[in-house]
Amino acid sequence: MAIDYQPKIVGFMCNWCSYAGADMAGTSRMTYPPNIRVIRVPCSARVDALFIVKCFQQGADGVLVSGCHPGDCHYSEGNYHARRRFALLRELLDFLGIEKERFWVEWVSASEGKRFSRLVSAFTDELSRMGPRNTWGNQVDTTDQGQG
Amino acid sequence: MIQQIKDKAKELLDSGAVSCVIGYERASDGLTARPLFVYETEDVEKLIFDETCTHNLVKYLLNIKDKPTAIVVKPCDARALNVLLGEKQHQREKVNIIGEACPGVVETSWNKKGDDLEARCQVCTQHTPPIYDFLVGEPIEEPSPPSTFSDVADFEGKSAAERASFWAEQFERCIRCYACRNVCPGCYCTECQVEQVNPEWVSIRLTPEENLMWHVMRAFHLAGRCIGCKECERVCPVNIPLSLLNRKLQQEVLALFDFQAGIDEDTPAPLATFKKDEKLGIGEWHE
Amino acid sequence: MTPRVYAYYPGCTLHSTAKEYDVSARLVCQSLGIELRELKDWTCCGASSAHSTSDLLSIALPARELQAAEEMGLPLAVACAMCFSRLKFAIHELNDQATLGLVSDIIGGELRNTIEVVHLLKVLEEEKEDLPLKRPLTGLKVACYYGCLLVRPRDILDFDDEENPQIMDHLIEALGAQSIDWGFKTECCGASLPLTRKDIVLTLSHRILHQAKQLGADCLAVACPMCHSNLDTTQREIEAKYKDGVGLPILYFTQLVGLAMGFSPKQLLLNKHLTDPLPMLKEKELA
Amino acid sequence: MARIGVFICHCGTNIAGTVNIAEVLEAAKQMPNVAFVDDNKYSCSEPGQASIRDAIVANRLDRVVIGSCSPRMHENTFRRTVASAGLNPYLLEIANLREHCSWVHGDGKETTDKAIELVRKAVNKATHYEALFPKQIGLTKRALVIGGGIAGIQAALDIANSGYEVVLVEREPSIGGRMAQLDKTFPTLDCSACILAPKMVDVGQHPNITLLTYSEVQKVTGYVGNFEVEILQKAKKVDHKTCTGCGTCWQKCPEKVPSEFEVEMGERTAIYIPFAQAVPPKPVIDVDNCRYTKYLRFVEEGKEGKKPPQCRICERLCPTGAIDWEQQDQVITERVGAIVVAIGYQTFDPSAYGEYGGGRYPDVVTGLELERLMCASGPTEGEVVRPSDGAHPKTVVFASCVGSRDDRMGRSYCSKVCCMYMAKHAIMLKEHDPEVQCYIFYIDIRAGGKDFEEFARRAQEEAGAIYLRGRISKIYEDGKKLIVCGEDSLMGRPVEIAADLVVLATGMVPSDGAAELARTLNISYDSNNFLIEAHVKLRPVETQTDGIFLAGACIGPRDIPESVAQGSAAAAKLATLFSQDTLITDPLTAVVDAAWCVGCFLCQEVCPFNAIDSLVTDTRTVAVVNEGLCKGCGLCVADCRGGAIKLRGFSDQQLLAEVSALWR
Repeated sequence: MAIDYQPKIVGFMCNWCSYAGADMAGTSRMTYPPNIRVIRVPCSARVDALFIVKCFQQGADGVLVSGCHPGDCHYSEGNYHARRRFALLRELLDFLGIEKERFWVEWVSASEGKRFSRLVSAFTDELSRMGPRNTWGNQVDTTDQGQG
Repeated sequence: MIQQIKDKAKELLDSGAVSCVIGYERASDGLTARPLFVYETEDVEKLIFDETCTHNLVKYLLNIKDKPTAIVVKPCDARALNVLLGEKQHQREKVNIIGEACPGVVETSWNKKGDDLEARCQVCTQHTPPIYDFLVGEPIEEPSPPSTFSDVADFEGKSAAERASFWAEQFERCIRCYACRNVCPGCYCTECQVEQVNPEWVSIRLTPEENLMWHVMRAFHLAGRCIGCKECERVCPVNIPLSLLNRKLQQEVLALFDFQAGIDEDTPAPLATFKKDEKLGIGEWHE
Repeated sequence: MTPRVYAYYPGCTLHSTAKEYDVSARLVCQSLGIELRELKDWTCCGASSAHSTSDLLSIALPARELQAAEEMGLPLAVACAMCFSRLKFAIHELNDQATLGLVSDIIGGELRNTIEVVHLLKVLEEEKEDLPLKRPLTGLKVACYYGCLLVRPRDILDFDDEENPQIMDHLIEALGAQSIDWGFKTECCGASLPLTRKDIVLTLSHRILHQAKQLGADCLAVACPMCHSNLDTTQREIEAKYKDGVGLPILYFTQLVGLAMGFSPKQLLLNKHLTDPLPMLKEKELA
Repeated sequence: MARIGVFICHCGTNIAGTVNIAEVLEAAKQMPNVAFVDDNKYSCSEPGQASIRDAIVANRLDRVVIGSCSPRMHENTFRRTVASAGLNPYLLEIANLREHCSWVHGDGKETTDKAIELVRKAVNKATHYEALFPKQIGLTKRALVIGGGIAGIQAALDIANSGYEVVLVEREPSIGGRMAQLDKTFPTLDCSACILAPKMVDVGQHPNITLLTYSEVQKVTGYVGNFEVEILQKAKKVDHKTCTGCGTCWQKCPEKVPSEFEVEMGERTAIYIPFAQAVPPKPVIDVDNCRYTKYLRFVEEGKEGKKPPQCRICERLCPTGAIDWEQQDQVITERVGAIVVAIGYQTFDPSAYGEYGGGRYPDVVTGLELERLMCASGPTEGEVVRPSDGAHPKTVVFASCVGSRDDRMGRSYCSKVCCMYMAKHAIMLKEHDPEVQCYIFYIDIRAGGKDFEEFARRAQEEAGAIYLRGRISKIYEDGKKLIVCGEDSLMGRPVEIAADLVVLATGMVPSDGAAELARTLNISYDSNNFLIEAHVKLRPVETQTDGIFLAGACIGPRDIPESVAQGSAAAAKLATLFSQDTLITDPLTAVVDAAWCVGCFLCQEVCPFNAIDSLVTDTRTVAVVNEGLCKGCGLCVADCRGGAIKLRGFSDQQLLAEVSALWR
């Protein structure tokens, strides 16, 4: 595989814990690879399973969903529901040829800037090691959803 | 046995308890079965039930929600009905369920009737409907459950790359006729997400990836709801092994949440509930 | 209804210093129609020494007994509290697959760790409703003394409350005797120290005997040979050392059951105790 | 076709240091729908905001994207900026170029590339933004306070004094709570009843306070500003309007039962007030024990055998004929705008401690029982005696951390007050009888509080209490004595003390029914059933549910001053809420498209806030969102198979737009 292969990562971060954790990583200047693009959502439970598939379909090599630690959900129960949803989706994706290692669901609290940066680094390393993901036949030409 | 159905249907129609009885009649090939809607008592005689009655009639019930209706169901169909009752799609009191104790149905196609039981019946562990108002035939002794997910296990034997290319090939063929959806008792949205343009989840481009998007959507929307009637696969004009996706999820739902769809109408669906202390292999990364 | 057949592990003491425990136990069980089949080729359970020298040894020794019981396919009944404790610990440790493998290699042959170990006290307590009493122990005040080994640690031995156990009390009450409520049921008697630190044994045993005497007990009921020897054999020294007349007969619960069921003191080897119970029993017209 | 303005902030060198702003601007120009791009040294500065404001007006921009610091930092600032230009504030999107990019990645091409992507992502999302308008909902300026202990009393008084009506619900026949049971309070040794009683009387007489004793909250519906509460008023069988509280009835009632207030160390009658200073000072009839109600039940159930006597003495003696046998339980419905939960605590039941006798020894008492024994109005009129034989104890041993800091009991937390009340007891016992010698087994002496350490010292130096560091291993009876065995871990040797009385310093546990009430209110509680505050440090008296506040020991172990402070704090929070005439709801909520809803009500099942109602249309029953309750988490949105629910500000379309903007 090419040395300069850079995995593409989408991150869905809940506004109250994980997005804040990412901010914390920033304020404490904890560097991590620039491969991740963070999409801000109110709660990990907001993330429809299909978003994940869409990301892969759009060419992502890995997707990271992150929310508050179990029990700390700002909406009290969201991450519990997310956990079930994504446990199933992970299996389904793997079944479709997207290895489990490409779809991480991890909890990061608002104070865990360090954890966030280490997590993203670890994920990026893992994906670099794995190389480009299996595609389902031809890559789609991605039209711009922006034309609303 | 058939007489039992006829008598019951007659009784229900005459008494005015129901306005329609949904059942099976002999198809015009004289060999297979097709759905029958009985409104008039004289049509009762057309009713049949045998190993050719493969269709899941529950789907039709969705079109006659308001009027009291009787329906002939096999155990698997009854499970679908349970799911729909749980999802408030029917009022129990408006549905009169004629349950069939069912030893299994055989492979059929136009003018053809196989000798072997359909694959789903070979692994079936429920031969008496979990719900009914009137049971036709004697309750059938349940056989000890065989390992029902060998097909899934076999497929998981393949490498990820093989799995991906397998589905790529399959979905290459998909023409998005949506027969799989239209036949599925679990699919009843007023406007299916796949056809929504705003947002456009799936483009109409017939690429394997877009098709896959659709099939994942279908499978996942049925997660914890699919009762494994395999109608989707039966009706697929290009023979995509669709139920494999459903069965994978069925297996996981059973393994992770110890849940089977349609066993009763009260147990909350696995994605509608949770356990605080379950781990599910999620959130286990440590530095 | 408790099982009527058990594999039986007497352990070393019941073949020597605690013969009366063994004899009375067998007598009582036999006449209740409970069959005790002694393990073939049994060895020491490791007692108080093995676990202080080698963890593995302390598991392997009792594992042999468990294996023997597995071969007989019977639950294993034990009379000695020490053996009971060691066996329970072994079972606990063997729940770890690695340990199980290791130990089976050491003792040779298959070991599945499927055996349930029960103490005779529990076996008889479950019979308490229908004991054929010929000579109810009316008027006899018994201090039930459980010792440590039977109850601690609770989560492994899973026998009875470690602070205020009740099983023996219930059994004794069922015999028509009165069990006194006291706080020393599970106090240490000095355990294996009589040879090395006699002073400690005297102190601890004295406290126990003193309390029992204070509360007007006529005798102590025990379920552990070691407790028995500590409490029975030290009484003269204690009385000398503390100028405190604590003399109390120390009887095995099996002997009391036997007595109530009408066996003679001779049959129950009541004469084997250093503190002779007969005068007290005669006075109570129980012998 | 949208006209989007993109503004990139240098944030001094914080962003510009590693991100090539010029390149980002160039790229932004090429992005779809972008009509204007500009940069600022500091966008959040007044001039920065002004230039954005002017640009919006000058270029007729209808969407704004700002590449700057985290939206968690300045989203509200920039929303105001946008609004000041006459644009709807929700037409703003922020690209997080600082925390998520310039600060965490080195100086290099990939950092600038990422910045560009983040901007494109924002632009794409903004394209799908629509104007949102906050809703105004009315609010009922009445408060409900649950629990009439000191915290609830304080809250009720403060709210009432700030001019709002309060409904105070207490499940016992009188307010006062635990504090009323205490003899003295540490560290000042004030008489507890003496400082509490006046407040109780104020509550009873306050024109703004409706006091509902002998009542429990049953059901709560609605949302902040508009709660509807069902309160079960248990039958008192006494008409409190006509009753004068003269006391004849409870003096003459022949039926004696153990008094809950006296921790069953004293008796009360079947018609009773729990204690002398009770508020209201009017009795209730305990129908489980009253002879006449027993008789009525007996007849009703048509039992065989001897009938209980038809006593009715209270009825005959009552000068105002206030006894009302017809009175039944009734449900009262109150509309309130906010709720204060102050349901307090109860003491740990030590019977689980077998080594302390598990409740078998009469002379092993709890701290609360000792309070009653020491109290002049208690069952012994303040004479400290042994429950077993009435003798005066000379040697008293205390066991600390009973049901606290003990994982065996599933209680790992510190109950906070025990160390101090043991010191108090030691001092008081010495005052009662100079011959008393106290021994206190402790793990640590936790005296963190004003004058607390001094007080604990006083117990040792003046009252001569002997502190032994270690746990008690066993207590047993030896004749009239209780032998206490323990370890003095500082001396490193076992100790035995022959005591006359042993006092177990039992810890604080949540009141019975705390979890049930929490579920009724839909607020969260921890594994110990203590209620959980919105933020343990910054929002200590609020909950995650708007309009519901907490105070006192129901949150966790608290002493009296803390509980009072929290009562006032909750009242202040509530008054702040009531100072508005209408409530502005965040428009970022879920909304159901009835046309697409199939009415499966999965959303209703999963919603943590009961925010989904059902709406019966001409043909179908569909889901509808109660925007007062919806917190905008989006759980239902993701679970809706039909895509019928949309989350404003985070719609499927908007998020998909973000995804599809990546890696172009």
